[in-house]
Amino acid sequence: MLVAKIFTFPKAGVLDPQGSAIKPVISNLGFTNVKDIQTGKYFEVKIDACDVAEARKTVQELCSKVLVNPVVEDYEFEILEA
Amino acid sequence: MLVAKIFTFPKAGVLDPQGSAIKPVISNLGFTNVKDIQTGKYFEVKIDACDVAEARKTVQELCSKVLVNPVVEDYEFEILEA
Amino acid sequence: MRCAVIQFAGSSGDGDCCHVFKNILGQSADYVFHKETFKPADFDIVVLPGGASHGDYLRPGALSAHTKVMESVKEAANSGKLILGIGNGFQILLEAGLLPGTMLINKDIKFYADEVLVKVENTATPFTNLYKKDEVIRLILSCKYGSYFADAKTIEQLKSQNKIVLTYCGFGKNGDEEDPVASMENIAAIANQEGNILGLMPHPERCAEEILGNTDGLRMFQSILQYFEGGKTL
Amino acid sequence: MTAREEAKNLGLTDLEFDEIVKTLKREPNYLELSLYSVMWSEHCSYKNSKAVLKRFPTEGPQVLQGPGENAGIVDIGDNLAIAMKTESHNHPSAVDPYQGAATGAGGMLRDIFTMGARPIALLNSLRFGKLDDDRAEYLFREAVAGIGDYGNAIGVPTVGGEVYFDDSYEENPLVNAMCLGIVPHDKIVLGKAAGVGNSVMIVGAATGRDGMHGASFASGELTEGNEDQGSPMQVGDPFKEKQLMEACMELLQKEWVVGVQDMGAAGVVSSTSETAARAGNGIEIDVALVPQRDKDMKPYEIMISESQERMLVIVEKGHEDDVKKIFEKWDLDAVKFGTVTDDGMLRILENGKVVGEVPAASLAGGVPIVKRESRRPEYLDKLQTDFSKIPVPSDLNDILLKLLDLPNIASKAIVYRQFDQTVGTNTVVTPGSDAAVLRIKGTKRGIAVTIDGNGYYCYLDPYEGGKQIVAEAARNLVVSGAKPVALTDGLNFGNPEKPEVYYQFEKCVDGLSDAARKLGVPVISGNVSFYNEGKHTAIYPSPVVGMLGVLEDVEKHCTMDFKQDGDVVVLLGE
Ligand SMILES: Nc1ncnc2c1ncn2[C@@H]1O[C@H](COP(=O)(O)OP(=O)(O)O)[C@@H](O)[C@H]1O
Repeated sequence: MLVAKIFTFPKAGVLDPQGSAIKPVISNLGFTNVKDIQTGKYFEVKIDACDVAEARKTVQELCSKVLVNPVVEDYEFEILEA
Repeated sequence: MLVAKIFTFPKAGVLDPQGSAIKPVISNLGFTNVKDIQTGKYFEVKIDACDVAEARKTVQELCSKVLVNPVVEDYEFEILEA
Repeated sequence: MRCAVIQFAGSSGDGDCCHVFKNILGQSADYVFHKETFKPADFDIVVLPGGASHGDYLRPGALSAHTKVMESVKEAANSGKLILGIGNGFQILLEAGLLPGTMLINKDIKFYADEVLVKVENTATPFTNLYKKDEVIRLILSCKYGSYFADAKTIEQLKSQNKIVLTYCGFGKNGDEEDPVASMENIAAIANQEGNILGLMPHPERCAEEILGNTDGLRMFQSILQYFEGGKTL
Repeated sequence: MTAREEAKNLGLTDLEFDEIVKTLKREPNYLELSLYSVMWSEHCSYKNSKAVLKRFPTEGPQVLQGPGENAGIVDIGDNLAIAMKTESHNHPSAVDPYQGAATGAGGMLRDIFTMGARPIALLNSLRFGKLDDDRAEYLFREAVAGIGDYGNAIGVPTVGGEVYFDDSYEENPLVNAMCLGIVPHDKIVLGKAAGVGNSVMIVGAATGRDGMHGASFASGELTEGNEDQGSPMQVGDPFKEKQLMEACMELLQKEWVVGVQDMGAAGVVSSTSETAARAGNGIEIDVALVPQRDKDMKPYEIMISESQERMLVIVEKGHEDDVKKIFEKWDLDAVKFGTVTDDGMLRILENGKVVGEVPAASLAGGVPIVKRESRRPEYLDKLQTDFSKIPVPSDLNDILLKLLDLPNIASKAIVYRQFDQTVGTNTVVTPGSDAAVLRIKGTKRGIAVTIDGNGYYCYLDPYEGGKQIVAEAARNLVVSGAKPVALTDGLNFGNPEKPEVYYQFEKCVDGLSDAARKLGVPVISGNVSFYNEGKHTAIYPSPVVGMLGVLEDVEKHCTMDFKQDGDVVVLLGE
C-alpha cells in the first residue's frame, strides 16, 4: 500500500481570500516574522498500487478529475510507503 | 526567508465528512485502487527566521494558537529554504 | 438590563439581536465593535451574534476568537456576567475556550437553513427559565458548521453536570427530515460549568415576533429579563 | 502588427475601429484599444440590444430611477424606496460554477449598495441541463453552493428563485441573480462624477490580473479554446464584500459623497468612463496609484482587471482622509488615484506620464449601434400540434405522481435549504410559496418579490411567452397580497448575429413590454446576456422577470397552504 500526500493551493494570480483574512490576525498576535500565508487543501490518499509510477498515475487522474479545480487551483504531491 | 509547509488532518476517531463524501464519488469513477482518503488543510507560510530551529518554534506556536484546532486536528510540517 | 451586542468583522446577526432587545423587549442595547474594549461593569449581558465573521475562513469563529474585544468578553465572563453566543457567536465561544468542544462541518457538507425542533433539557439557566422542562420548541437553524463535537470526557461532563441545554429532536418544518447535522448527543446548546455562558446554534432572535410566524425564541430573551428582574441566582 | 489587426484580435470590428480612429483623429495605442474592446463589448455596451430595449415602458409616478444606473429605484411609500436589479453570470458559471455563481451574487450586491441602498434580499434564476447528465449535475450543485456560500456569508437572505432543467442548457447554463435594497428617498446616491476638481478614489480590495477580458469573454460563444482565457478566474471574497458593504453604508451617509460606482465587468475603465460620461465630465487617473495584488501590472491590465470587491468613489476635494478613515475601520484600502476634469476625457497616467487619452463619453456610449437582421425561425411554422389527438391517460393518479416526481415540478427545498432565508428578520414568507414577502421595519408595510421565466414558452412563441412571464410574476405577487409596482429583467439569448435568435429576442421584448405596459408595471433595470450557445446547442430564448409588489399592510399577506377543513375552494379565470 502506498500513501499519496496531495496539497492544493491557489494558482498564481488567483485570489486567496482565506490567506488574506488570516494574515492580519496573525500579525496582531505578534507573529512579526511571518511574512505571508497561503492556504490550500490537503488530501492523504491510500493507494493499492504495485509501484510508485502506477500510484503517480492514479493521483494525477484523481486530481484532474475530482480533487482539484483546475480553473483556480494548482497541486503538488509526494508518494510514500504506507 | 524560510518556507513552512503545514498540513492538518483529522485526529484519530474524529469524523471526516468531506473525506467520506469524496470516497463514493471516487469509487464511482472507477478508481478501484484508491482505498481511503482523508482531507485536511494546507498552509504555506513564509517566515523571516535566521535558522530552521527558530522557524520551527514559530510554526509550532502558530499552529497551537491559530491554525490548528487541537480538539479535532493533528498537524505536520516541514521547513524549506524559500 | 443593559445589553452589549458585539460586532465582529463580518457579523450579520448583530442588527437582529439589537432589534429584539431594543424594539421587542424595550431594553437598552449597544453595539461594541471588535476593535474596542469594555468593562464588565458596563453591561449585564453580552451577546455574540450570528453571521460568518471573517468569512468563516480557517474555521468558523477561529479568527474572531483572537480579536481585541474578546479580552473584554473573557473578563466579563469570568466576573459572572451573562454571555450568549448564537450561531457563529457559539463557534467563537468554542474557539476562545469559553465553552468546551468544537463544531464540525454538517454531515452532508451543506449549509442547512430551515426550522428545527429542539427540546429544552435544562430550564435552570438564566436563558431558559421560562420554558418547561422537555418542552419542544421551534427555532430556525442556519449554518454549515453545526455538528457539535467533543471528546468523551467532555461529553460525560456536560451530561453529568446537566449542561446540555437544548437538543435537536426534529429537522424541517414538520420535524420529520433526516438529520443533516449529526451533532453529538444531538447538542444544539450548551452552558459552561458556572451556567453564565450559553452557546446555541439555532437562532432565537429570528423567532421572536408574530409577524415572522414564530415566537418560540422570544422566551429565551424574556428568560434573561426575568433573571435580572427576579433577582439573580445562577 | 497594425493597430487594425490588433483591434481585430481584441474583438473589435472594422467598423468599430474606423469609428475609434474618427473619434480620436489618430490611431489608438494598445492600451486605448483594450479599453474600447471591453467597453464596446456586448456585455458593457449593449450594442446589439439598445435599440430594442427602448421599447420597454420605463416610466411611472413611482419610478425614482429608471434603467441606466447601477440599479433601478422605485418608491414604496413612507419616504422609502427599493433599489433592484438582475444580473447574469452565465459564462463564468460554465467555466467554474462555484466561483462564477458566487461572484455573480457579489456583483449584484454591489450594484445595490453603491446606490446607498442596504441589500435586504437576494433571488436567483437558474437553468441547467438535465440532472442525469454528470456535468449538468456538477454545474447545478456547485452553482447552488457558490450562491449560498456568498449570500450566507455576507448575511443577506435569499428569499426566492427558480430552477429549471432542460437539455438546451446543458452546455450553457444560466445563472441570474437578483438583489433588492432599501433606501430612504433622500439618501439615494448616483454613479456620477460631478464637480470638476473632485477626487476620484478606488476603495476595497487590491487589483490583480483576475478575469482579464472577462467582459468580452461574456460576449462570445462558449467554444472550445476560449474556456480558458489564460487569465485567472475571479474568486469571490464575501468577507471582504461584507466589509465593503458596511464601509459604503457608512460612507454614503455623508453629504460630501458625490458619486459611487461598482467595479464589475471591465473594472476601472467602465466605472471611470461611465461616471464621467453621466456627468458630462472627464476624469484623469494615475494607474500607478491603484493598490495592486500582482506584480508588474501593465496600465491596460489595471484598467480592465475584473478583481472583485472594489468600488469607485467620487468625493468633494478635501475629504479624502475622511474616506480613508471609514475604510480603515473596516480594514479596507481607500486611495485617491484621480480627479474630475472638465474636458470630457478619460486621461490615463502612469507615474505622471500620459499613457492613454480617450473621450469618456465615446467609451461609455459611443459604440456604433448595430441593427441586427431579424428573421422568423422556420421551426415556429412546424409547431402545429393537434391536442385532440393526444390520448387521455387511463390512470391519472399515476400520471400525477409521475409529474410530481419531475425535477422541474418537484419541491426545490433541496436548493433553498442551502440559502439563509431569514437573516435580517424581515422574511415573512420564505421560499416555497408563490412570492416571498418581507416586512419593512418601522412601518406597517411589506414588499413581495418573485422571479420567473419560462424558456420553453418563449421558444414556442416568443411574443406570447414574454407576455406570459410578466403575467405570471404579477400573479405570484397578487396572490401574496401585493400590488405590483416595478420589474427588472434578465434577457438570456443565443448569438444575436443569427437572425433567428434576434427575432426571438425582439419578440420576447415586445411581449414583455406589452404585458408590462398593460399591467402598469414599469421596467426599472435589467441585464442582457447574449451568445448563450454551446458547440451543439443554443438555449431556449430565456428572459426572466423579477417583480416587486407592495403591501400597504404586511399583516394582510396571504400564503398558499390550505388553512382549514371545510374552506371553500374557488377556481378563478378560464
Ligand atoms: N434557486 C432557488 N432559490 C431560492 N428559492 C427557490 C429557488 N428555486 C425555487 N425556489 C422557491 O421554490 C418555490 C417554488 O418554485 P417554483 O417551482 O419555481 O414555483 P412555481 O413554478 O410555482 O413558480 C418558490 O417559492 C421559489 O421561490
